Amino acid sequence: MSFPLLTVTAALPAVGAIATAAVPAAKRTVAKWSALGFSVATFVLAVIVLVRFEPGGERYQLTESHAWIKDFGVRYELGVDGIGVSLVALTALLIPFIIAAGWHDADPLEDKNPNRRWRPTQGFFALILAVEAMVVVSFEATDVFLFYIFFEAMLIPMYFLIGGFGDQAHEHGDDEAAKQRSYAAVKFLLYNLVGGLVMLAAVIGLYAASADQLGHGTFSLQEILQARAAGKFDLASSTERWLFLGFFFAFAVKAPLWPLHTWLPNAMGESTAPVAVLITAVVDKVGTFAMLRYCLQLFPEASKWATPVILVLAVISIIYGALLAVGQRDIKRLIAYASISHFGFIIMGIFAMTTQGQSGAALYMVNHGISTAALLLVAGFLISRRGSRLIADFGGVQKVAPVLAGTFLIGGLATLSLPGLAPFVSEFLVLVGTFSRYPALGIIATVGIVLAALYVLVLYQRTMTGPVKAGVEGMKDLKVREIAVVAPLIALLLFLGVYPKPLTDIVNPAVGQTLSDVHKTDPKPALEATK
Amino acid sequence: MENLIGLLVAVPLLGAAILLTGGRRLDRIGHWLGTILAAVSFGIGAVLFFDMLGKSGEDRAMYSHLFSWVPVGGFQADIGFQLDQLSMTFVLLISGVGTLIHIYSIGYMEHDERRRRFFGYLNLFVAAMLLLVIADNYFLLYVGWEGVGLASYLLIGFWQNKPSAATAAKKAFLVNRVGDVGLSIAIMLMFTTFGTFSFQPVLAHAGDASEGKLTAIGLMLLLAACGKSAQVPLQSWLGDAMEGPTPVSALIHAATMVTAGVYLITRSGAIFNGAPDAQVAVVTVGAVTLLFGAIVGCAKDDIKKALAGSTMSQIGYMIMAAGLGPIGYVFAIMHLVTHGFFKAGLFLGAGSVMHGMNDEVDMRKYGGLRTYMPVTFITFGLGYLAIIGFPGLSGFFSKDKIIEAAFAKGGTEGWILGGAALLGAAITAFYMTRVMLMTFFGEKRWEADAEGHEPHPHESPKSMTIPMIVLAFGSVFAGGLFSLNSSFLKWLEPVTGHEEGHSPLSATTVTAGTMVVLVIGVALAWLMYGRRAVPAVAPRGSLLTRAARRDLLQDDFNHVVLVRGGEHLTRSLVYLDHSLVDGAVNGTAAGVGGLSGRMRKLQNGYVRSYAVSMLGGTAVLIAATLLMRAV
Amino acid sequence: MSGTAVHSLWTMAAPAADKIPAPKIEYTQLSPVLIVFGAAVVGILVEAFLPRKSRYLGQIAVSVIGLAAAFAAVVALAARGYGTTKAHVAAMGAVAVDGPALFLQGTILLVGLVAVFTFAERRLDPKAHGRKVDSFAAQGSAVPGGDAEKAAVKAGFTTTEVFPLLLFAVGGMLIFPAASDLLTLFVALEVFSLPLYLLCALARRRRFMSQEAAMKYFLLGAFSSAFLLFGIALLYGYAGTVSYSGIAAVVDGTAKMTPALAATTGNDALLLIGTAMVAMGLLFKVGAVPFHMWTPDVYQGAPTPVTGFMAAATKVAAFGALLRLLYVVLPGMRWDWRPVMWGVAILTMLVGAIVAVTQTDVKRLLAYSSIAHAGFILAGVIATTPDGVSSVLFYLAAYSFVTLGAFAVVTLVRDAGGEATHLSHWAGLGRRSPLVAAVFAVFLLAFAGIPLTSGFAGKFAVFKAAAQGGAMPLVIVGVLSSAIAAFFYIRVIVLMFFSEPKPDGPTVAVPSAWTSTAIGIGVAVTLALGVMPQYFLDLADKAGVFVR
Amino acid sequence: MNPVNYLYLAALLFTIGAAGVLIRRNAIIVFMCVELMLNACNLAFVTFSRMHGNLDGQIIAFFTMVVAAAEVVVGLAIIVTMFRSRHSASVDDANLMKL
Repeated sequence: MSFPLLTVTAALPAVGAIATAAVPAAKRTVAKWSALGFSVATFVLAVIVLVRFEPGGERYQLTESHAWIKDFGVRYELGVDGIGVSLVALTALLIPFIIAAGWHDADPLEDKNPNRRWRPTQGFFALILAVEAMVVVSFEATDVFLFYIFFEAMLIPMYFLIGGFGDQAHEHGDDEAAKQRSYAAVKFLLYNLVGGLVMLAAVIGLYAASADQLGHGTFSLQEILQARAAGKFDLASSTERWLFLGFFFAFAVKAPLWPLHTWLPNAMGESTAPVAVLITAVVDKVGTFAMLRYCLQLFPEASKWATPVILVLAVISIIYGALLAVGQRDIKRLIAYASISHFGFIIMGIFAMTTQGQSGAALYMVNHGISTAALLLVAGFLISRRGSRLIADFGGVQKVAPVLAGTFLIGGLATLSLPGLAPFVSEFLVLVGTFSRYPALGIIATVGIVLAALYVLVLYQRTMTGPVKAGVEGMKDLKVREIAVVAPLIALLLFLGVYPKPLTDIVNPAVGQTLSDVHKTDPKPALEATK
Repeated sequence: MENLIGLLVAVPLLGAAILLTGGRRLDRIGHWLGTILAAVSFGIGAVLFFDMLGKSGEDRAMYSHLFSWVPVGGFQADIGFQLDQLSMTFVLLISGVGTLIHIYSIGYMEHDERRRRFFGYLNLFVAAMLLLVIADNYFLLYVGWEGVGLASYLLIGFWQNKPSAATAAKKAFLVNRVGDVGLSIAIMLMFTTFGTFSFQPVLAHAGDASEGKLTAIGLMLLLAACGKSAQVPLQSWLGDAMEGPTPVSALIHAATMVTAGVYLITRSGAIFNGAPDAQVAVVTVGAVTLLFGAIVGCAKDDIKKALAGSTMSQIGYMIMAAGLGPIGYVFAIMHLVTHGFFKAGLFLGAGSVMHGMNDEVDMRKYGGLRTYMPVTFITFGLGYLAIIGFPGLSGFFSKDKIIEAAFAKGGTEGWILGGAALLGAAITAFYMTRVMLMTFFGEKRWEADAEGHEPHPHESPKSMTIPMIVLAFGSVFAGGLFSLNSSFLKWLEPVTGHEEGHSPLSATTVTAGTMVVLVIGVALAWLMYGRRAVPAVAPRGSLLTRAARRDLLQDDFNHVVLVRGGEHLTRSLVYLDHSLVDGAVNGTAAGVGGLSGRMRKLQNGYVRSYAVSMLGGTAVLIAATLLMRAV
Repeated sequence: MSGTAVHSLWTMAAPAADKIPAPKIEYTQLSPVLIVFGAAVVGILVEAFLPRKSRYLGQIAVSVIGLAAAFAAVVALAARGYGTTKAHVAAMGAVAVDGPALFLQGTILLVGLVAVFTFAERRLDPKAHGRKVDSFAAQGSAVPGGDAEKAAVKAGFTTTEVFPLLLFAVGGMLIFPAASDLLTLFVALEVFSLPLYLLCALARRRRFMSQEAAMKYFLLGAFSSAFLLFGIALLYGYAGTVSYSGIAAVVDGTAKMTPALAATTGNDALLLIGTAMVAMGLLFKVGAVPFHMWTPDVYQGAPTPVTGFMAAATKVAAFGALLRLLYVVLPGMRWDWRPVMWGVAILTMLVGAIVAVTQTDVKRLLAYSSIAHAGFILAGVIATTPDGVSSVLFYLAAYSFVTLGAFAVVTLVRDAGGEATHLSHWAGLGRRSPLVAAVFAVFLLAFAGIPLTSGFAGKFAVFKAAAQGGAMPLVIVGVLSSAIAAFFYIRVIVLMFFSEPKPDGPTVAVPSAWTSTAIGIGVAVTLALGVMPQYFLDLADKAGVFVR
Repeated sequence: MNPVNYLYLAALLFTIGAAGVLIRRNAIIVFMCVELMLNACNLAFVTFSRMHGNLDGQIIAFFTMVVAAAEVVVGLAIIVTMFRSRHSASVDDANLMKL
């Protein structure tokens, strides 16, 4: 048996979570360094995974397979394809930054909580690592049930992160902030739990269907795919559609897709910036990733059947999210709505069912993760300095903190997909991929590009430019730790904008296989002028 | 040689990177570094140019393929360059004028504490603009296209503390984005039509595609050009863009960036040639804009805004020429280059005036400056003569050719276009004379400002006047040089192609007509602003004047329809998101809660009522069981 | 003269009747039950003969040893194959010794054992007159607040009778799911119910509520057992026998026909009404809607350790009996009872979940939650497949430990008036006592069926069985009500972790090793069954076959 | 006499008992009504025993009596304790716990 690299990659942050949680209450700094250390070590492992992964090789690589719950037909099966490995790497990459950015976010207010057993710092970092472990497993799992378990379980640490460690800043004081925070946490959990429970029904249905057709219930993706290839697994179209809807609903809540999106602005608005990054850049990616992996691969016919509706919803998400972003008064909520718009792009790319669309969507997941992380983390630094999230409380920041303003602008430009930065490549691929099959939708979606410029630049203008507002005068520029958090992300955005080929090489074969699963080929150009 | 092409972009880009990340320690040398790197880029351009001259006309194009950029299925985007005569023209213009303006800025921005950053942005702009013109495919061109937009955004809003500057920057970027959407859709259309978006295959096979497709692509390219080149209906940003430092206005918003639309249309000539409907659209946009800009230029008291209107108008000429097809491409580019010289010179002159006048921009507060700043006066004057088309100067040659070509379009269309071009020439003469008179002639009209600082007009330092002088040379001689032996035509023809039109009027007639309208325009201006004293406060003016001062109400339209409408839309959506989308879910939750509250009441604590429910339940159970059997 | 001779002077021998054969009782196979009853009797003797001081420890020793020994006996029986190959009906057809019976007996014994730990807790209540006291009234018969009670408290009386009562209840519960004829079923029901009625009345604090709970439980329980009994009578009338196999044979039409039988079986109403009434008796015990109304009141009023025991063990026993009834006696008429049970299951899931949403008392909340869970289990019961049986067995095992643990935690949160069960008192518990709050959160998450807890594995198992049994709509309703249920579990978590603690809020008492062990076992089982359920699923699978 | 009539009587008694539980307030009487229901069951058992010609029903009747007796012991204990603490045997007075 070969070395269980994937398991170790997922287990290390879990171990880290336990170790961090176990640090005594007084040794907060130890807890922080422990968390950072574990996350960096995880990143190293993820890089090893990335290196060991051979683009163009087997569909699922570095596989591991063990019996787990025989009765439920559940196996402990891991394996990564190009998209999975990219997202594992993204997750492992972002967590150290999230931890470093949140270095002081969970320092307890001594006077407020004299209880010595209360250990928020340890809890905060342990929870982040726990989320990382669960997300990594979700990206690695090739067993539907295994995936589902971690898909659901990650809600719990996320829930505590949102509800337990929100921004203290609120216009109506701490009590109101606490109330809003717990509302946001509950909303997050309920939305996702309901989605997950609907999916549970479909998971059970899948078991029943596979038991019916194969003689034994199974959740193994590979086994199902092989059985289908051999003609042994063929769902009735109504069954397939119901199951598809069950799965898709959960992923659409997580992603989130309009009109299931309203939890995201609350969750991101009330949580601290690093946690907001964790939500939108990491956890939500599980939703879109799962659409690509599970919806399309398990239910190809139903996916095609649902495509028109999903595409329309995606386009609505794009424009609706962008319009609402324009109308926000709160920096983080604005970014949240922008994310909704971006998730619309990702979903549109997935369901356009073209090479460009899906590769673009896969790239988009990675790029959006990095760009939103950059923007949100800087926004977090900004917010923590002023103690307010309201756009109206800022103005003229670039005068007093030019580096902060500059990094914020770059994050914003990445968000509006400026060419030369990574998100541009993916956004254009998604658009062109959609356009080549559904020209009208592709054109409508371009409105989102204009609106993206609007919300980003309005945000920048109102916060950073103009005369220096009261309350902003003494603002300090970014500290070394903060620059160290943001600079690598920006560098990565630039690098992937100019040279995304390493990523496309990894992603393309996986996309090709998915498309052949759904029996779709790219539309041919009207005339072949290339050669 | 080909390997040098990439350096054109790389050198200024490096400069931008160093200057923007280098921090304060580069403050003292930053401006020199930026200028040198721009000059290096120009040097490389020059080397390549002479190399190119050594080859025959058809073989002059050079290609350089760096690496595969975005390879996804049929979508193969590469980082590759194509340097042919058209690109070369732009390279020299951009890096040349760019270098001059770098030099000028050293003096102009001397007292600005953020000068290093300014040079960083300038370098960034030069890099992006060069990338735009040497890209070998539309997708890479798009990068340069948005890159110059970004640089423009940063530079317009350079004085970010001024809310008006920040707003103007944002507006410029947004309006440009609308145009950019056109470019991206055009690229997508090319991809679905040709399977590629590289210049060579697309342009070579343009003839094979259906006219409908070509028209669509052409219209989308036109949309892009409208945004970047401030053509109606996307022209509104250019006037506001004058909030930026004047060198920026000279480089970006006069000489180079705003002409990118002309480049795009000329570059895509093969597409437009196959799409007559799109060409009609192009010439219409061009003709409308050349009049629109000219009218706006007449009404502005802000010297830079008057020049901005003029820029718009002049680019209208170029766009119109480009829309004429092979009869116009070369002249569009020729006018573009000469315009680059004289308009840059005019802006630098305006900047020089402002520099001496405590940054006052209102021409009504100038007057009689010719004695205070003679160099500025002379260089500005030469630029003025060039733009109005004074015989022998640059503008004369290039503009005249365009008017001729417009008539040569033939038919009613030709008459309309030619007429518009002539009318435009008259208005140009009028408003430029107005600027000249109000600024340099008449009595001094400046006063102390509210804080009692009276401006002390003075000539600008050498670093500023030398670029102005150089540009003045260009304004004077470029046109003649290009027309000599039709050298410019021969230079560009292998790339753009050329046809002689069939003008209903002879060249002499056109030239004579042009002279007539020129004289009328100048005379009218002299009557209004030379003979009479210019009031320090603008008179109310006619309806048209007032409309022209407000950019012919286009901004008001935008404000009411787009801004207000958009605000209402977003506000109502925010409300709906909360009340409807969120409300539906919260409502369900509240519904469950209400149901729960009501069902809870059944649990009333009386054991007998519990017994009743048990008995009733049993009865139902029995009945249901019996019923099941009966069914 | 011998005695016989004298005797024969005034008597004469009757004609020799047929010899009544001595009943054949398989004592070893019934040993779990016998051990427990034996221990209970010993407990009574302890109560009678040991001095007051040593009773407490004596009772604990007897209970723990008795229950452990019984559990060992169950394990031994299972190891010897009585759960699978050697399964049969013992004691002249009265008691089944088979997989489900042994599995459930094992579960009940473990639950009982853990419950003994919580009964034994004496550190939570403040000392009264220098003596440690437990959760039970000093003297059950004394008037609350009266002089007699004060005197009893002062004298240090404790109601150590609770231990034998618990043992008797456990004994009855052991027989209940194994009962193989209706009479045994009825007797077992009463045997475990009567001690529970008494236990309910014995709370140390809030005695009015405790007595009220006992009264309600008793009256309604007696009422329902009357229905059960009448149902038994009707079934007896239909089949002429009360043995499960006998009735099943009649229902299936395989029994030997007698004229009397022909007369009664002609009347299906007897069978159907009888079935409905017996089912009602069992549904009352599991707390299914509309027979659930006793649950919240009794759970709230009873002493919390008793509530925990009752909620866990009663449910196990009652579902065991229900399973046996439906799978052994009535499979022949499943087309009649399945739709009806569908209705009950749907109603139970929804009502339990919905009404719980607005509860303000943690014990009542858990009561309604138990109702919703009864609905989920019913979904598995309805599957009528081997998977259905094993999934229900697994669910019951998983659920009972979560419940025990949760109620054990409830005993820890106290203020001056005893346990602080009002939810508003739980605000900020996570700040004051992160560990207790975290443990309770684990139990709540298990109730909510979050993956990696036993609740999820159990829920998945029953829903899977239901789906395979063709009850997909039930699964969907189940999923919906899980979503509603999740809402109120989360509400409690929010309250504990995200609300500011009240300044005069309750304190978390530090328990002795007894309760700690009980809670620890609860957490361990919850997580073990969540992460590594396969062993237990195997066990439930193997145990999933009834004997008839 | 047709044994079925006894069954009717049993059903009638059972119904009277059930109605009594629902109608009467005094806990003792409620309890007596439950006992009446149990007796109705006994009657049914004996009748069926007779109809089927086996003794099972009669034996069950004895068991029922024993169980009912045990129930009385426990039930009266509870009711009497209740009465002592509240000075009321009305079941309606006991509704501290509701909703």
